[in-house]
Amino acid sequence: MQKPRYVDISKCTGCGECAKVCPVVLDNEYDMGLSSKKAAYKLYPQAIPGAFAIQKADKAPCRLACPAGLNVQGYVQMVGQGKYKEALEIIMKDLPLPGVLGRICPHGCEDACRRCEVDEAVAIRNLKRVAADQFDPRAIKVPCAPPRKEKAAIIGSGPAGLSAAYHLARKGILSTIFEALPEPGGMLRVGIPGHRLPRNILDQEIEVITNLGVEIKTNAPIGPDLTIDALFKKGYEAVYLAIGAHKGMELGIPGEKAEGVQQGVDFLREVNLKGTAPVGKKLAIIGGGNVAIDVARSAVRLGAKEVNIIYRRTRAEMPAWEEEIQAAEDEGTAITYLSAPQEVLTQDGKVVGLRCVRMELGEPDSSGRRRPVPIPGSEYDLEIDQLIPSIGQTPDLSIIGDIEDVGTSRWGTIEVDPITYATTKPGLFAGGDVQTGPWVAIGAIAAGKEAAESILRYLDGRDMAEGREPITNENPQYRPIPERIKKQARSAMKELPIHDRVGNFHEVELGYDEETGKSEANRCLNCGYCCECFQCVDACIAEAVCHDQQPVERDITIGSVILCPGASLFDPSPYEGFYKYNQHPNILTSTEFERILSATGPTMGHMKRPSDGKEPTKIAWLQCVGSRDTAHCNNGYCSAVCCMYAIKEAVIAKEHMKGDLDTAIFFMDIRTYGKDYEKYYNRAKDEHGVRFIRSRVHTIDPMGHDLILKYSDEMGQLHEEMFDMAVLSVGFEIDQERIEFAGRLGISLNKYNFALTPAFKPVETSRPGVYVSGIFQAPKDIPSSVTEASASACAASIDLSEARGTDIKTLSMPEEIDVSDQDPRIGVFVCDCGINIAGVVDVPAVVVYAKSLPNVVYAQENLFSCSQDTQDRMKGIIKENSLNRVVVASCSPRTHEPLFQETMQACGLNKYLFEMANIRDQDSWVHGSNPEAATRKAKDLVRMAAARAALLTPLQEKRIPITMRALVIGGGVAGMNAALGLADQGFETIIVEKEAQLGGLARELTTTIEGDDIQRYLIELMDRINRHEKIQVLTETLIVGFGGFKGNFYTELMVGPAMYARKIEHGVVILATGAIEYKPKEYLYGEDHRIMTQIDLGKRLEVKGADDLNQVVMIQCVGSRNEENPNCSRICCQSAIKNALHIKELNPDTEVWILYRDIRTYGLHEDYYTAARKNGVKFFRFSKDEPPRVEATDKGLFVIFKDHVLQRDLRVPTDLLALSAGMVPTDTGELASIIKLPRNEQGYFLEAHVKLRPVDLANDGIFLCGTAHGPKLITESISQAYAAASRAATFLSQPEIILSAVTAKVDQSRCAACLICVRVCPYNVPRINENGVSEIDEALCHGCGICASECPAKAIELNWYEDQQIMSKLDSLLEGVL
Amino acid sequence: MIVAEKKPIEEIIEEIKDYKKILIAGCNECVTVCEAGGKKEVGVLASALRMYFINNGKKMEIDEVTLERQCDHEYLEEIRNQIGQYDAVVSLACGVGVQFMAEKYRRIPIYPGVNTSFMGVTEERGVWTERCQGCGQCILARTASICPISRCAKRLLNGPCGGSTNGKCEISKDLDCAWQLIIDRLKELNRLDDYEKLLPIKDWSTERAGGPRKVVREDVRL
Amino acid sequence: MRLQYPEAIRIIRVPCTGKVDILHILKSFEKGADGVYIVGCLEGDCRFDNGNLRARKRVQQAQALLDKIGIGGERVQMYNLSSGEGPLFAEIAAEMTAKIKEMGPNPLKEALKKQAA
Amino acid sequence: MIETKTPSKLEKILSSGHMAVTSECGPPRGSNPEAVTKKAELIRNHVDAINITDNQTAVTRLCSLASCIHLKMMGIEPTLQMVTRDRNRIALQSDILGAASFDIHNILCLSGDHQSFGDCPTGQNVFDLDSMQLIQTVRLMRDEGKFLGGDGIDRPPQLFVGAAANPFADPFEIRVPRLAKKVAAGVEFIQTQCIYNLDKFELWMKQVRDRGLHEKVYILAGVTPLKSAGMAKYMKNRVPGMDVPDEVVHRMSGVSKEKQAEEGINICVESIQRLKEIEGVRGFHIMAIEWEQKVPEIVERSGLFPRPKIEM
Repeated sequence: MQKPRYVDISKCTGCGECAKVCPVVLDNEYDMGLSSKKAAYKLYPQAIPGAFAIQKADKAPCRLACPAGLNVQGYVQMVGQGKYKEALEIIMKDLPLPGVLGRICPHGCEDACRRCEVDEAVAIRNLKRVAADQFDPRAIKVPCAPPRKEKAAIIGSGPAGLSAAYHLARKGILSTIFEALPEPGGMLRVGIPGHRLPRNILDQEIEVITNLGVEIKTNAPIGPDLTIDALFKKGYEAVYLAIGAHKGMELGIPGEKAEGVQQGVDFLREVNLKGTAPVGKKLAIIGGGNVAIDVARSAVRLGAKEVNIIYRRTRAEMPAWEEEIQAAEDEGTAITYLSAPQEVLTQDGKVVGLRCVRMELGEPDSSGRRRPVPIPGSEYDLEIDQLIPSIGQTPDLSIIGDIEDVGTSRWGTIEVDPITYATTKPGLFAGGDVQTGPWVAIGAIAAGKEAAESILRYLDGRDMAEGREPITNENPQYRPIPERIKKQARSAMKELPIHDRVGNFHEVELGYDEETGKSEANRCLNCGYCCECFQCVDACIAEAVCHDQQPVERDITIGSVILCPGASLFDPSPYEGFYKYNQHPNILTSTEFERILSATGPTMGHMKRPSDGKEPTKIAWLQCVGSRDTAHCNNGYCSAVCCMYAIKEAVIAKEHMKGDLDTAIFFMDIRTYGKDYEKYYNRAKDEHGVRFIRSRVHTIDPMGHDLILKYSDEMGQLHEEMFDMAVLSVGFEIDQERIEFAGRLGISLNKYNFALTPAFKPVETSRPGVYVSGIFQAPKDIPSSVTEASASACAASIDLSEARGTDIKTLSMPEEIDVSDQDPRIGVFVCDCGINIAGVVDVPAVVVYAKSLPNVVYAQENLFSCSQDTQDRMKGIIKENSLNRVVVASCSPRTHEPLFQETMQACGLNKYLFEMANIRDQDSWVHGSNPEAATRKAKDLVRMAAARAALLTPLQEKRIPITMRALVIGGGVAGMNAALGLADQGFETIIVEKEAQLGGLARELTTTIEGDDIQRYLIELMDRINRHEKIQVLTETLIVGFGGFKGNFYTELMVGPAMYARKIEHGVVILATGAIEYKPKEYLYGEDHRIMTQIDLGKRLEVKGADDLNQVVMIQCVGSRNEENPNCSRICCQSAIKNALHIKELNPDTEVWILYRDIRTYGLHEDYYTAARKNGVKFFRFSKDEPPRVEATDKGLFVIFKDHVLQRDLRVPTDLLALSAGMVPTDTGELASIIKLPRNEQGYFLEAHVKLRPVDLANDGIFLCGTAHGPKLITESISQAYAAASRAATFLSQPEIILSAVTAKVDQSRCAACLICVRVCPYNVPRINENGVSEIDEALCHGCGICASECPAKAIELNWYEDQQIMSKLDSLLEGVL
Repeated sequence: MIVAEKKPIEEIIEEIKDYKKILIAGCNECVTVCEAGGKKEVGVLASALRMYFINNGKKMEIDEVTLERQCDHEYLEEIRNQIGQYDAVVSLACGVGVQFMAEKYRRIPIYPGVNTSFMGVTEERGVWTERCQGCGQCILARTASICPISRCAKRLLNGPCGGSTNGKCEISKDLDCAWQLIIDRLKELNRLDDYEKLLPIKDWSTERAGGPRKVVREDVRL
Repeated sequence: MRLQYPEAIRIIRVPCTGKVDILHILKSFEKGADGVYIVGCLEGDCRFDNGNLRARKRVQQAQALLDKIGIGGERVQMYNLSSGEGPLFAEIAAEMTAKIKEMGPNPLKEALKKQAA
Repeated sequence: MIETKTPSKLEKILSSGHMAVTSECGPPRGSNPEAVTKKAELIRNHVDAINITDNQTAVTRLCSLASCIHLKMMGIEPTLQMVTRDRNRIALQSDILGAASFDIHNILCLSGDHQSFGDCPTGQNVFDLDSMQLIQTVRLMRDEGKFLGGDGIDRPPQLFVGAAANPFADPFEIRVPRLAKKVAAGVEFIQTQCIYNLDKFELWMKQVRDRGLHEKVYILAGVTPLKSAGMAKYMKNRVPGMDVPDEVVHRMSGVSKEKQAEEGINICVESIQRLKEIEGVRGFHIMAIEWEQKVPEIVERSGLFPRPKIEM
């Protein structure tokens, strides 16, 4: 299922106009919510070119709650932006009466508003009114289809009738409305008094409809003189019946016909049509709805002295709106609850009183409200002179007479099809109160709109119901309510003072001013993310926005799957009591802090703490948040990356603050186990002064903006320290979504829900053909993740190797035209980039200018140069005008140069005859506020580009075939796996091993910590190697010579004991020279047989068991983390624990003590550390400055060390002392000098980039794996071997390599053989040849140009950046300046 | 090779300021290698001089040329046709080139653009050091192939003097004591005993003391 | 990010600042540029290992020479930043522009004007 | 070495087995001879000969030869210091003859400090000969009565030939071979660099004795009283070829400023006393730089007074 992004990326130019106009401000996930973005946003901020996307969820609840389906979120956002016209355009897609509904709508939307979960609903209705107040709806251009000839008649000009007429008009069907009363508007006019809905508003908005050509005939009641049938006969092809419900319901009590009794609706109609009506002195109103209130408030205005509403239930059940009730009370109306009239008391036929009975609430009735029950004997009389029952209305169907074929309900309403609103009589439709009984205006509007659709279809003879079934969504997905949102009360509306209300019907509610409107609108939570205001659609010149994209289900045929869904970060929120993450803004997660450090982050790299923007002076890091923590969250594993990133963050933060920052990292063990990580840790400590505090913080106490951290040190001493900020070093977690994902794919997970993989097949899941890489498999750092990614690609490629080379398309290019003896004919294309450039730069002026430049024979403006159609047009122009140089003035060559060059090649032009002027990124975008200057600059840039273009010459890229053979140096586990990874893909591979047998260090090993048998694995592996037809193994072989370049290497070998000389040609090299166990110089190793390394111990346990051992002591970090070898050897902690567990398994009574500095069981290995402690292995920490001492005497072997908790020396006799000796690389000094390979100080080979290219060397075509790269576990070596194979295969699978033509060339006649090029070249490419002059091999040249700019004889030029080409730009830029 | 150093530009300016049209002539030999007078330096000097004279309100035309060598007739001949148009030439060749050009083009003043320093080596990029003073009687056979004449501040033939400290010369901590080097090398060659052989009083007549020197090879002479 | 920066700047593209020759710098001034600055990768992060360090040396050479001939060495500068540092780029542009404004136009302009007059 | 080759009083004292004591005076930067004569007057009874430095530290001064002549005229035995820095072989030979003409009988052959230290750092140096070759030259002129050019000399000079040795300069391994080389060149007495590091000096002397050089040349141990802790530090850190151990500096700084001069004298006296015990040390060269008035006290306190009377 592919989710829509609502932007067509093939059209999107990444200009960002959509985001600019998008009103929806959301948290920016890229900045971990520390900054904001829009609903239209750049999906991958760092991608180039970056296309946009629109973030959407389900339609907002307010919209769903609106009977007419108004896009509430849309217009609220528009009001928030002050875009009232746009707001009205959105509203009036559904509703022609924004100002009316903006006053009287009962706003069901607000009940649905999720802002209630924070504080109060957004005042949606009021915001609608703001739009109509600020912009005259009559000025909105309503888009209408061309008028059709058919006509419709509408009976009734209430909201249903008006809505139907409006929507019909939009569809091109003009209608006539027949209105019985003298004025149009129906209940809006006669049911609602002017203080709630001023007449002029209603009039104006009816004009919106009549402006579309709708005719309203007033005083034209339906009846005997004008029957429905007659309308049909008159030529109206459809009739819409919308006469409302204007007949008041009777109380059904004695005396109701007396003088002084008037139905509420009748009273209101009289007031509304005549402006007044007679009122008594003491007035009783029966009912609890809005009509009762309207009557009461009208009566007060007309001078009634006492107005009393009598309602049979309590206020809580009253259907009238609370604000109306409140207003009525404020204006002097009294309300009597739990009372019902029983009889109208009359005298002389006139009302004089009312007998009421007290009520109480009984059982709930069908509406769910508790039924009022009279209290016997509680009757009482009330003195009144006027009674206005207002308990409800019904349609008065009598007026239309009996219509054939039309059914009615028992409530006296017309029956219609619930979807189409068609009656059983063809052509007759009905809606509004006449169909529903008295209901809300917006319901009638909705009904009218639906009827209009039906009528259109009816006229077209189409199925009226098709596709109109309402879709219900049981479980809508909305934007989650932000956790740190601030409460903000709903804005109150100004009202007319009470004393000003008497004797008039002036509007009471005075609306919001603009500011209030905006601030209220901004309370909207944007539940649906995108509000579908469609501003982006208008803004996008490329027409890339596409809101109606739907999710697409796709089937893709595949041969294997690689899973790299990653993991989620631990969320500290559930442990708020301790971490206080949500309640204090200066407690951040490490990822949030990363963003604060980032130049592209929310603060643009300026260090500021969130609460007050202060530059922090003290920051604390809390390690192991959500990792190694079974107390809070059951994440028993180590997240493997947090120590390193915390140190990095602390160092960078200090650098940002230029030293004015104190940083403290609170940790349990520092786990800087990666290659050269320990050095970084040491530098952080010693050079940067990052403080490392071995302690777990037990309390974080916020104090204003600051935080007090309470902790106890190793000796149990309590400390308190104040910090400006605290960073939670959060670990990884597999969330529910990923667990379900794994479930769908049918792969097994481990107890922490990481993907389960076998030790010797580190990227294979439980399901064949499905591979995994990255932290979905286990927590790991970037180098390991990237390595695994390549490894899984290798595994998948093996499955797919048969299909290699199929399903590819080749692009054929015409033969290149020779332009060498042509004068330059330059074509200049100046891009608008929509409005990105043209919005600032006067592009036509630039085009005219370009035409005036020397050698320019053609110039034109492109709307979007990069669009396919423009490219096609450009090809035509290039050919027609015989252009031989092309300049495109548009955006960055980094993103678009290859595209335009391809276009040139398609025209037979050499791609180096191309030049770009970046008038967007370097001009219009950065000088937007100064169009004149930007235009001037654009001209300069175009002139400079044209000047250079004229001097460009064709350059040929060299194509070199590749020798499809790999050389693997080293036949250990890594070398063998690398060979298999390549050979299984079909590449011939040669393994060179200096020893007589394959296997390397693994020959010495017994099992992995997981318990897998290494020797058995090794036998199987060697067997596969030996039987593989693509693999050749050369043992006892030395490398004595090496030469060539990527894809075409040769290696000279001395093979076998006879030293037979051989030369092998190969395309790639994989280095797998391995490492060996360090032979300790420390702790009397080699002087006493009871002292051994962990490897020795492993073997000893296999052979002799542990029955004879009472006590074993192990010392960690032997030969690691010291001056000589500052790095951590990564594997020793788990080796020690593996052997310790083995001892405990063999003999539970043996005491095992491990003396350590930091236990570094990273990732899932933490479980073994936990298990060791549970099984009684004892761990004692020692510090680097006070290492343990060993005494070997006749009386036994003793280890003396200082216990950190007791603070005193312990002297322990032991049967065995196991030294956790680190790893040292195999001696590769000679190899490195033969092949010219870079190594670090310890002799491990150096990868090209620690994180991004972990198995590549800087030397092209040479790859690295296994312990030759750094100490690692066998599982990690296998992964890396596969990764190296994958990288090598990527290289070998190309038929040839294309070398860039941007290389340096020597004018040998000028060369003084000074050797400067030889010395300055970072790649040692230039050499002085046999003729005594410099020669630069273009196959090896990287094209930096350093040699060219240092040559004292000016004998070297860099192709495409020749001095005259560069100087031409300067010349033309500065032409005429002097 | 001959090592030279660029002259301070103000010195060159002072010499040529009264002319209207000058030629800057580089040499593609030693001075190119020691980065003082190759084509690039010609460009740098020409550009800087043009700016200087404009800035000081003076019209000055400056052209550039770089010859293969300025110590050979044939190469110097290459500019015969154009040289007449210039008021003066600034030669960025060593003192040899400057003189030879002056000998050839007698009516045009030739000014040196570099300070010719010594015969030496490129110790590393950007560092050149003296190795020979052309004394005409090589004694390297007696001094472990390290020349005390060019490398000892006092040219002591039986050094070192008492100022040798930690292997450095008394006149500068950056300067190796030649005699320390000689002794070290003798030690390496296992010939330290040679140190006690007194070097005789030198015949300086083959050095500058004997006046301008000349080498004539009749056997190869045309 | 589209941060605004002064418009007085024209960018000339090179593959590496290591390609910028001192002659390019000098000729810019000779032709009338008021200032030149070279923007390279962070030191230690050169894609070509040390191109930016070479460039810095040339800038220093040019500065010394320009000082001597009265153009003003401060008119040439070298800056280092990473591609992720847009705001810094804008800051540098502003800083450089301010510096040049303070120094005034290339003195050759005034000198030539005087000569012509 | 009972026989002497020259009329030099110094040679005579040495050859008769006495501990010799010499000192030195720097000529003035002007033409007033009193600067030399007054100093010489102060110490004439306490020393056997007085060296006159030759444009010491390459600073231009009244010439050594003229100063020696002033002493000679006062009846004091001078030692003519001669550096090869400033004169070529013609001038050197000529000055030697000049000295001989005034019956000056001691010469100290030196190469001289480099001119870059002095008042004419831009000047040319000569170094036509080095110190060894000067030794050879003087011996040639004296013993064979010949100029370097081979011609005969009428009344050859009668000069007792000395040179300097620095037991502390680098490289240490050639310190003794270098002395051997000077001996081979014909040197007859040695005045050493000031000695503060007695241990190292003893080691040197041992090696000198091992090679029997002490029997071929008279070694006068050089001493210089320290005036202050500042001077000690300066000598330690700034003067090439000077070895001032930390203990000496500490000892100087360990006393109050007023007492430092006295402490310097004490150290000097103690040193002489210790040096006297070293086999092969045949005398002392006391270089009391601009502090000549202290020489008598040092000589007396060291038990070197009175000086032996020698029949001339």
